[in-house]
Formats: sequence, structure tokens, C-alpha cells
Amino acid sequence: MALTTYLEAIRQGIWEEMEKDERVFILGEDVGVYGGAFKVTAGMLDHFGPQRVIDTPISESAIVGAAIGASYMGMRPVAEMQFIDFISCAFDQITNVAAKSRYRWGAGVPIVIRGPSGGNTHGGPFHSQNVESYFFHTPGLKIVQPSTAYDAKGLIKAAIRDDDPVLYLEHKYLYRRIKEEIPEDDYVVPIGKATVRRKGNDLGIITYGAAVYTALEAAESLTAEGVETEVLDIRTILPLDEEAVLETAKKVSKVIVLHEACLTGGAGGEIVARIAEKAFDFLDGPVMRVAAQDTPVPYSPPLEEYFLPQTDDVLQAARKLLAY
Amino acid sequence: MALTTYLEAIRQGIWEEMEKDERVFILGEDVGVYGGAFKVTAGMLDHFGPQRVIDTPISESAIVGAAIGASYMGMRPVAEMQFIDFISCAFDQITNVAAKSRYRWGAGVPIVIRGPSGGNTHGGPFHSQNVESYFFHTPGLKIVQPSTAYDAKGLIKAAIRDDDPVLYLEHKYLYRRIKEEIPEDDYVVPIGKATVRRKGNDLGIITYGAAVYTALEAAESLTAEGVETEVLDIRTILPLDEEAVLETAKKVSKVIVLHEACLTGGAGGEIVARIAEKAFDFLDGPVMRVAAQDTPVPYSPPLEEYFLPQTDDVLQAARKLLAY
Amino acid sequence: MIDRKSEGATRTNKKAEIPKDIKTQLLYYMKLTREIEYRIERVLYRQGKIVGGVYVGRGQEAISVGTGMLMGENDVATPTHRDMGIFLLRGISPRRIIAQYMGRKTGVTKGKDGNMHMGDLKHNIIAFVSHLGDNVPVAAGVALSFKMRGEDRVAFCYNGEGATSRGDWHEGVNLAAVHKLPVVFFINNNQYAYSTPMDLQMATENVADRAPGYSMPGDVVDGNDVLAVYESAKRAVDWARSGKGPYLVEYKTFRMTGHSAHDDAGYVPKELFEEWKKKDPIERLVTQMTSRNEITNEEIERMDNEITAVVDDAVEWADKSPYPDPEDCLRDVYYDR
Amino acid sequence: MIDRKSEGATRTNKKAEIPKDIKTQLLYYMKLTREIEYRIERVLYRQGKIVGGVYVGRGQEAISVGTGMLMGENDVATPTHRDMGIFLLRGISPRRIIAQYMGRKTGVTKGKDGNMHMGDLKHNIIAFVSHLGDNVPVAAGVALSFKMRGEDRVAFCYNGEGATSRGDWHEGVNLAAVHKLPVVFFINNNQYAYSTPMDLQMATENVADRAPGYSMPGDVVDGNDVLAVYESAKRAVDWARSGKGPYLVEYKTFRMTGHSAHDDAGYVPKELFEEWKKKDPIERLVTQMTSRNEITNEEIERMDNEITAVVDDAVEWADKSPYPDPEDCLRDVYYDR
Ligand SMILES: Cc1ncc(C[n+]2csc(CCOP(=O)(O)OP(=O)(O)O)c2C)c(N)n1
Ligand SMILES: Cc1ncc(C[n+]2csc(CCOP(=O)(O)OP(=O)(O)O)c2C)c(N)n1
Ligand SMILES: [Mg+2]
Ligand SMILES: [Mg+2]
Repeated sequence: MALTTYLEAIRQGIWEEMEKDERVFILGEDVGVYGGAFKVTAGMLDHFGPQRVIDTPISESAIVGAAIGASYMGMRPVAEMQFIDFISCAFDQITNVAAKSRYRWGAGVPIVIRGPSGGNTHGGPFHSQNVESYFFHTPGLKIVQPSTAYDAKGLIKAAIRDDDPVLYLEHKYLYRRIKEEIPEDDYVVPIGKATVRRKGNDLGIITYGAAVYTALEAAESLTAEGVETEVLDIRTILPLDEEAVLETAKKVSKVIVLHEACLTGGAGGEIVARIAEKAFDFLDGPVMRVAAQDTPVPYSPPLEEYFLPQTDDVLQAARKLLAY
Repeated sequence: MALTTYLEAIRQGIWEEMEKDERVFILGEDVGVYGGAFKVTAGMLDHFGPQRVIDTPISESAIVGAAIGASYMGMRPVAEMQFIDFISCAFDQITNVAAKSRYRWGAGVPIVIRGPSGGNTHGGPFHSQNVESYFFHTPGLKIVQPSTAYDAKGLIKAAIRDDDPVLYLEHKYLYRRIKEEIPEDDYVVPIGKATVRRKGNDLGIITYGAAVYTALEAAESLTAEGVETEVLDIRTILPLDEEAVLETAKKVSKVIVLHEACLTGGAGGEIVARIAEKAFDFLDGPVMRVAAQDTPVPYSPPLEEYFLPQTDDVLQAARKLLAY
Repeated sequence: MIDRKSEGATRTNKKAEIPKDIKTQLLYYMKLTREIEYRIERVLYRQGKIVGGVYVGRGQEAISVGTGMLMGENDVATPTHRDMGIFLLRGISPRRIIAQYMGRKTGVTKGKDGNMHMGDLKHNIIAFVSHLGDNVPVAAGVALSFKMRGEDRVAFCYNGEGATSRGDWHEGVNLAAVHKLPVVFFINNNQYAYSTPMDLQMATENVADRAPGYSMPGDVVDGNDVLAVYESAKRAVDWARSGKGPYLVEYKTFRMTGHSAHDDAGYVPKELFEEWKKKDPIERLVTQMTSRNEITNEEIERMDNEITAVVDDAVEWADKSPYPDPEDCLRDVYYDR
Repeated sequence: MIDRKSEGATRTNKKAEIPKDIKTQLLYYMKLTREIEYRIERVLYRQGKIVGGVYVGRGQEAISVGTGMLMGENDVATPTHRDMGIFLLRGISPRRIIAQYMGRKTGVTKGKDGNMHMGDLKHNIIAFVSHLGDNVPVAAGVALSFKMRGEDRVAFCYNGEGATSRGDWHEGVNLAAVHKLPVVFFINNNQYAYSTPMDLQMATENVADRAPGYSMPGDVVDGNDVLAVYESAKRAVDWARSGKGPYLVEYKTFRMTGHSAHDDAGYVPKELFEEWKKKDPIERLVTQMTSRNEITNEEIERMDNEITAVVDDAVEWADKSPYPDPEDCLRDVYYDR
């Protein structure tokens, strides 16, 4: 079987759902003729036509608002943010209109908002952000971030079929770097379920998105020191799979929470808080966090490298924790 | 000396700063003739004139954007959101333009964005929110939330004099309910400094805003059970006074973090994470959180009461923790 | 304050063509709207029975009623906070409406949200969110789905003049214009947004002056003349229905109260209230209909009595309705949870 | 593609009045702009020496240069991503600019941000943020401060036609119009926003068609004729400076490249490139000046050589410049920290 990139997996997932369900359509900037800034929607305009692949004006708030309106009428829109950073312009529609709708008046909003996120590509302060933490405080919303091609496809399908609004955060650093064999038949990866990427008993790293690879690299290098590290990829950030988080924490007793977003106010704080409260008796050391610096994402390579959490940072935290 | 309300304290603080510094001006919806929806700017139009008290169109993003632009030119704008809930419409300008400006190109943005926040007034999903957690993940921004009239005045003055953008979150439930004697002379309450509202050795409650009163009530009622509770009012949510947080945590060994915003993704997670990592050895029990339910703010009184963290919820957590 | 611009302006002659039974319905719904709002604002609110704030459309009833009468079974409305008429016309019962204001479980939103923030997809009404202008992209999306599926349906999007300053208003209207979506933007220009007068809200005399900037027709109509409202709405809705794209109609009117129940509108010159009182839309229709012998005083009295009874019943029913259970707080955040 | 509307449209005769030395400067800065962008996009980028993406204004140089020439010492610009001319005219050195693109410590933003995201208050330039349209309320605020303090200064606000779809564009323009703020909105309408053509961006033929919706003059001008650009900008800036409020000028032009360095613009019909190549703003000014004997071939050659030398020097200097220290990452998040 051929290898499928993370990017292609997303494209396949959307494509298949559009084939299967005529309520599904795409809207966003340059998603049509151009196929999207990163080509996630390449070929879709030709195949599905301009009624279902809609190039919009530069209006993120209207993109999301229109998706909401169409979803009220039974459609299943998939809205693209050209870079996820621009989702800030649609913050109001997402948090106030979409997320609260079912709760307020029983009208579900089955929309997907997706876009390229993350750093490590020298995109600077406005093309590198991880925005999950900005939306994490929003009951009614779901947030997923796949780390593998398999999950990328399975989660986009689950997101499209979900009856609630889902933020689907793609990591652009993984788009073409990650390739794997994925099943040709239809499958979904359930929203709300974490997965163990590597088993271990000595230490746990709880993480998601591109940072999963940083965690795996750290885990690999710890083997040499005789340390078996469990890596838990939470995949869904909201609602959080607390059960899986606590299971790992209780098993390994020493936990690092790792994410690429900056530290303060990051989703990591919530994960730590759940562990600190509900697995307290099992802990053999402080729950540590490794994350990006508390600054905007800088542009120049030495700055960005310093900014992002590196494998060495994880190793340093691990050694401190292991020595506990 | 006369008693000054929390609301009047804010008004005095702004007024005095406007008297002292002609760079300070006000803009927002209905801040002029009407004196603001809650009358925080009452009388200012008459006294300072329409050049310095500017009624704007219903354009939160432009209000903040214009404040930023004026601040680049040396002004010190104080922008009002009629209800803080509407700040969602200005999310992009705040997080991307204001907060990153100094970092990106050295241009400070000395603006204050203020407005009535919080629930307990049957305002429903769009007139009751606590928005601090939405902005908490934003390096470059400062966020304060006063709980007393003294702090309300001292912090608004500090915010206006601050060289960085400050979100000043007023709790509307406190506006007219809180009254105290405050000094007539000029003073500031430094941004970034927590304060102990009540000393104690057995238990600590770390909180801010209106929840300070919930904490004090719980503390009072615990005295009867012989428990001395320390209540730490962090006042500044960003940047967090980690030192004070850790000091309380280390001293009492049993900590509850309490806030009115809903639990998941709330600022409480960050506070817990700091304690769990940096005061681990001092803890005699899990760090617990008490917060609002993970739902939008419901309208009907029984729902809102259930939604908000009540003194009883704090007591329940306290007893669990004390039994540890 | 008369029809202006674009096709069919000043077709006052056409008013004669509106059949008597339509006029009677217009009168009924304007009166019902006024009575319900009166009860809410001037009675129940003062009795402390209303939860939260109250916004009414007193003096502006012709707008929601005159336009709402044009809604076909499958058309969809995104009303705003002064459009009570829409809810009544769409068949939301006065009982559920009063219960809504009282925060009861039997209210339209089961106590989850309050006052005008009610909606019901079964009645093709999308609930208003406080954030002004947010309903514009939403209405565009509703219309987009109609266009995609080739359905003969129109979205009715309501806003005050103040809401048009919001970025979302611009984005939504532009999107509708680019894709020629079947949506009509109805603007109630009551000349104030809270305390803010028109000249601090926009630099033009009319909201409709913005319509050409989207290649869209924009009419200015007397919003206190329900027959003019009805006709202008028909023109606009026909246009949208026939696939020509969006249409904007601005209704000049006046808010005969404060912004909300706690606002005494001290900032509004008293003369304005007096001037506009003379233009009361209900009085005007009554005068016109009686002068044409289209309705008798007796019939009016019967109508008034019926309305009083309906609202009495609604208040009584609502007042007896239970509050939601506290634990309902946790329901419906997500599907099936 | 000729002047239109409002005061002074089609004053082509006036072009003769632009003094020779101004024309020479216009030529110099257009050429310098093109050369710097050529070096960045076609040389350094391909050598892998540029960090991140690259956007250039090839073929559009007349706009930033022709308008920027009107900036007085104290006027303030909020340029966007195709306005290199502004930086050069405001005295930001080519050395710092190239260093900016290379992510060096000596770049305008010290490596913190990249490419066009540069600004320097000492030079009265406010740094662009990626989020299109965000600079419009900011420019309004700049102009507000001028008005409040009674200063004789104007804000120059730049955007592409695509950015005008953003809500912030509307909010900012409206605010400026309501308060009659001294700001000029310059629109480069290069007919594409990334791959999106005009007709999918707005329903009107011109961005300027929106100006009346804000009671603001709006001109449509040939953006590839630098003299027309200069004159129209003068008209607009004079208007704003004299306290009459904002002004919008739309420059019709064409993006003679892809959206950014990695985009081959396959979606643009080839004929359009050919058509617009003939309208090259630099060639046009050269032809006009030489035909009037306002410049000799020798002088042009000297100018070209000077520019090459300036840019060579800048590249060399930048390439030798250090990268920022990793720990600089932590600096300047807050004042004095
Ligand atoms: C985005 C936003 N900002 C502020 C408010 C507060 N607010 C509620 S109604 C109102 C005035 C609305 O004026 P207009 O749109 O003219 O409608 P009217 O009330 O006059 O019918 C304001 C400012 C809001 N609801 N939403
Ligand atoms: C809010 C926002 N959405 C999307 C983008 C991505 N983007 C960058 S440039 C561009 C096209 C801009 O078109 P236009 O405004 O016409 O300027 P031009 O590039 O043609 O000069 C887009 C969509 C952005 N920068 N900001
Ligand atoms: Mg109004
Ligand atoms: Mg363009």
C-alpha cells in the first residue's frame, strides 16, 4: 500500500465525506481554483463544482457565520481558515454564536472549522500560532488536533459527522513530513478519545499534535538510560479524555505535560490540574510542563528554535523528574 | 470619611488620571451623554468635553483598534466595552495587534480596555461572562480584576499608567454592593501583586474578583470548625504573582483554587499547575478547584445559581481536603 | 420619511390594493405585539416578575409585523431585539413568550436564555444573540443553503441602524451580495442606538446609502406606515426570491421608550417623542381603515378584548409555569449529553 | 482605468505641473523599490537566504511611491504587504530592510518579525500585521489623536482590495467618517486577492463605490501612472489635512507576480500579464520623461547603477549581520522586562 501524507489524509477524509453526504460543503478563501493555500482542497472545485466548494471574500467572521447559518438549515459546512491564526477574526462567531447555540435554544451547529496551525516553519507571529488554548474555555465546542495521517483522516471524518461545532487543527509542519499507510476503507477516529503512542511504566508524557514527535524522540533517547516512557496523545483537546489522562498518570506516577503552544494559559495547565486533583495519591513527583516560551512566536530561526519546546527541554524535565 | 462604592472608585480613578494627564481619554459606546451603561463615566463628557470622552459607533474592534492607533501617537486611551462580553468582537485587535506590538517592533501599546463582567445578575449567556481565561494565553497583555473599592481605584490608575495593554475587568455584581472608605489622595495598586485578604494556616483559597467574597464567607464559616483559612486575592491574573501563590500554597499545604469562570480552561488550571509543579513537596492533599459549571451562563435564576460556584461548593471541597 | 430610490419607490397608490383581511391581520398583530410588550415592560417588569432586562419595540410595531406578514411558510427570520411581531406571526405562542421572559422551563428557551433571545427552528426563527450584527453572516449562510439546494426560500434579516456599524454586518452583506443570496436586510432606523444618535453612528443620512456599495437596491421607507412597510417588504422579498440577490430596506421610525426598561431616555429631546407619537403606526392604520369603513369600532373593540384575553391567559399560564430544575444547567451543552 | 468621479477627476492636464525633480524622485524610488524586491524575491529567496514567505509589489510600485511622496515629515503610514516604496521613502535603509527579510538582528524588527511586518515609530511607520484590515481602525486612531491635539498631520492607510472585505475595514472607515478624521484610505486594487478575483470579492466594480456609503469622496485612478497617483494622492491628502474628513482613492493596477514567491499564479489568464506589462509604471514614466527631455539615458543609467550599488551594499551588509541571540526571544514582551 502506498504511503499517504498527513495532508493527503485530510484531503481524502473531506473528499470521501463529500462523496457520501451531499450536505457537506466547503467554504473559505482560495479553496476553489487554488485548492487552498496548502492544497488541502486541491481538485475539489473541479470534482464537486462551485456550489459545494465556495471561494469567499476575506471575511473570516462571515465564513464562520455563514457556516453556522447553513448548518441551521441542515448543511454540514467545512470552513477553512487560510492560516489558523486568522481564526481570531471569527472568535466572536465561534464562541458566542456556534458554541452556545444548542445550549441556548436547542439548535445544533454541526460545522467544522479547520486550518493550518503551528510553528517550526519560520512563519513568524501571525502564521505559526497554536490557537487551541484560546478556544479551550468554551463549553459547546470540540477541539481536535491529529498527529498522524491515520488520525488526520479519521478525525476529519468524525468532525464532519459530529453534531456539534468542531475546531480541527492541522499542524502544518506535519503536512508533508508525516506519511504512513492508512486503510482504504471508511473509518473514523472517535472525538474525545486519547491514544497511547508508546507504552512505558517509568514516566509519562501527555501531549498532542506535532509535539507527539518531540515526546517520542525524548522517549526513545530515554530508553538508553533504561527509562520506559509512556506517550499519551490526547488527540482531542476538548472535551478532554480525562480517563485516559488519569490512567497514564496513575500508572507512571511521574508525568510531563508537553505542548507547542506557550506555557501560560495553555491547555497543559488544565491537564495538570486534573491530574493534581484526581491522581494526587499516585504521584511520585511534581507534574511538570514543557511548552513554548511565554512570548509571541518569533520569526528568526534562532529565536523560533529557542521559543519552541525541544526534545532537550523534555529530556531535562524528565531527568529532573526521574531523580525525584 | 464617606463610603465609596466599587463603581465610584473606578470612576474616581479614571477622573483623576484624566485631570492629571491630558493624554488620557475615553472612548466607547454611550460613554458620553449617557455616562456609560453602568454610569462609570457619568459626568465626564460635561467636565472633559467631547474631544476626550468619545461616543463611538457600535464597533468594538474599531474601538480597540483606534485606541491602539492613538496610543502609538502618545495617547493613553481607556476603552469601554459596554458589557465585557462584547470584547469577543475585538479579540483579534487585542491579541494580535495590541499584545504583540512591543515584542514585534518595539512599539508599546499603553491602552486600557475595561468593562462590566461577571454573573449573578441574571444577564444570561451574553451579559454575564468572565472573559479573563480567553485572554490569559496572550503574552504581552496584562489582566487585572479588582475585588475591593480600594483596589478598583488603585488598579485602574495603575492600568492607565502602565506602558502595556491592560484588560481591566470590573465585576458588575460588586459595582454598588461593595462600599468602603478609600484614601482621598493619589495611590496605585501595583499590577502583578496579589494580596492576602485573610490569614490562616490550615487551608488556602486562591481566588480573585467577586469570588473573593465567596472565599471569605467560606473561610468565616470554617472558623466555627476551628479551621483557619488563608484567602489570597491574586488581583492580577496576568502576569500572575507566582511568588505569592507559592507562598500561600507552601504555608497552608492544602489549597483550593476558586473562580467564577467555568472550570475547563479557566485561569485556575494555570494556578494549580504552578503549585503542582513548584510546591509539590509542600502539599498535604490535592489542589482542588471550585469554579462554575462547564456550560454557557444560563439565564433563569435556579440555573444560574446552580451554574455559579457557591460558598457551599467551597465548603464541600474544603471538608474533603481537610479530611485528607 | 417617504419612499425613495430604486424601483417602485413612492407607489403609495398601490396601498389601496392591500386587501382588507391583510390589513386586519396587520392591525391585529401590531396590537398584539404592543399589548404583550406593554404587559412585559410596564406591568410584569415593574412587578419584579421579569428576569433580566427588557427591550421593546413600542412605536415600531409596523416593521416586524409589516415585513413578517410576507414570510412564507419556509422562509426563515433572524430577528433582533425589537421584533416581537415576528415571533407572534410565526406562531410562537404568547404563553411561551411570556414564560421566556419569566425564565420558566416552559419558555421558548426553557430558561436557558432570556427575553428576545428566543428561537425555534420548527418555526423558522433563529435566535438572536446579543452581539449585534452577528446575525448577518448567519442569515447569509441560511440564504446560501437555499441557493445551493435551489429552494424557493428567503432569509429575513433584521437589525437596528446601530448594528450596521459592526464589522460582521459588512462581511455578511458583502458575502450575500457577491453570491447573490436570497436575503433581505430589514433595518429599523429608530434614530438612536441606546443613547447614540444617528450622526455619531454613521456619516450618511440613511443606512440605505450603503446599499450601492454592495450593488444592492436600498429603499428608505416610512416605518410607521404599516402598509408602506408591507409593500416595500413585498418588493424586496420578491426581488430576493426571484434570484436577483440581496435587498436592503430601511424603515425610518422612532423608539417610543428608553433603550430598555431601566432607561428613561433623558437624552432624547422631548419634542421628538411628541412628534412621533402623532405617527403612531397603530393609530394610523385604525384611522385609515375606519375612514374607509374597513373596520368598525365594534370590531376593534372585539379585537382588543380578544388580545387582552390572550395575553391575560399567557401571563397566567406563564406565572404558573415551573422554573427549570437546577440540574438542567448541565443539559444540552453537546448533542445527547 | 482613468480618473473618475468627485473633484478634479481627469485633470490629466495638471500632470505637466509636476516638477521635474519630483518626477526624478518618483522614478528613483520606483526603481529602487523594484530592485530591492527583485533581489529579495528572485535572488535571495531562491538562494534560500530569506526566512519565511515573500510578497512583492512588482508592477504596483507607482502606488506606494506616488502616494508616499506626499507624506509630510509628521504624517504617519500604515502600509501593507505591497508597499515597499513607503519604507524607502520614509528613510528606512535598504540595509535594515534586507536584514529584516534575512531574519537578522540588524533588521527593522531585530528578527522578531519578518518581511513586510516592519515598522518604526521614529520613521512614522506602523508595522503591518498579517491580519488584513486590522490596520484600518489603527489608522483611524492615529488620525483621531491628530484631531484631538489639533495637529496638522494625516494618516496614510494602505490596503489591497481584498482586505476591504474584512469587518475591521468597515468599522475603521466608518469611525473615521463619523468623526471626520484626517486619514486617507489608499486601495491598491490589483484585481486579485491571492487567487480570488474581484467578482468573488465584492459585487461592485470598484472599491470606491463604497465611499458614498460613508459620505466620503472616492476616486478611481490609474495606479500604473505614477503622476496620476501623485496628483490624486495630493488631492486626497489636502482634503484630509484641511479637516474635511477621510478620503478614499482606489488605484487600479495588477500584481505582476504570484501572490507570494511560491505561487506561480497559474489561475491568472496569461493575457492579463501581457496586457499589464505594457502599462509598466516605470517604463511609462521613463518614456514620458525622456520624450520631454526631462531625463537623459545617461542619467537613467547613472540612477540604475547607483541603485544597484545601494542594493549590493545592503545585501552584503545584511548577509554579514548576525542573527539575534536565542535568548532575545524573551525580551520586550512587556515594557522593561
Ligand atoms: C456588539 C455589541 N455591542 C454592544 C451591544 C450593546 N447594545 C445592545 S442594544 C445597543 C444599541 C442598538 O442600537 P440599534 O442597532 O440601533 O438597535 P435599536 O436598539 O435602536 O433597535 C447596544 C449598543 C451589543 N448588544 N452588541
Ligand atoms: C484576515 C486575513 N485573512 C486571510 C489572510 C491571508 N492572506 C494574505 S494576503 C491575502 C490576499 C490579500 O489580497 P488583497 O487585500 O487584495 O491584497 P494584495 O495581496 O492583492 O495586494 C490573503 C487572503 C490574511 N493575511 N488576513
Ligand atoms: Mg436604533
Ligand atoms: Mg489584491
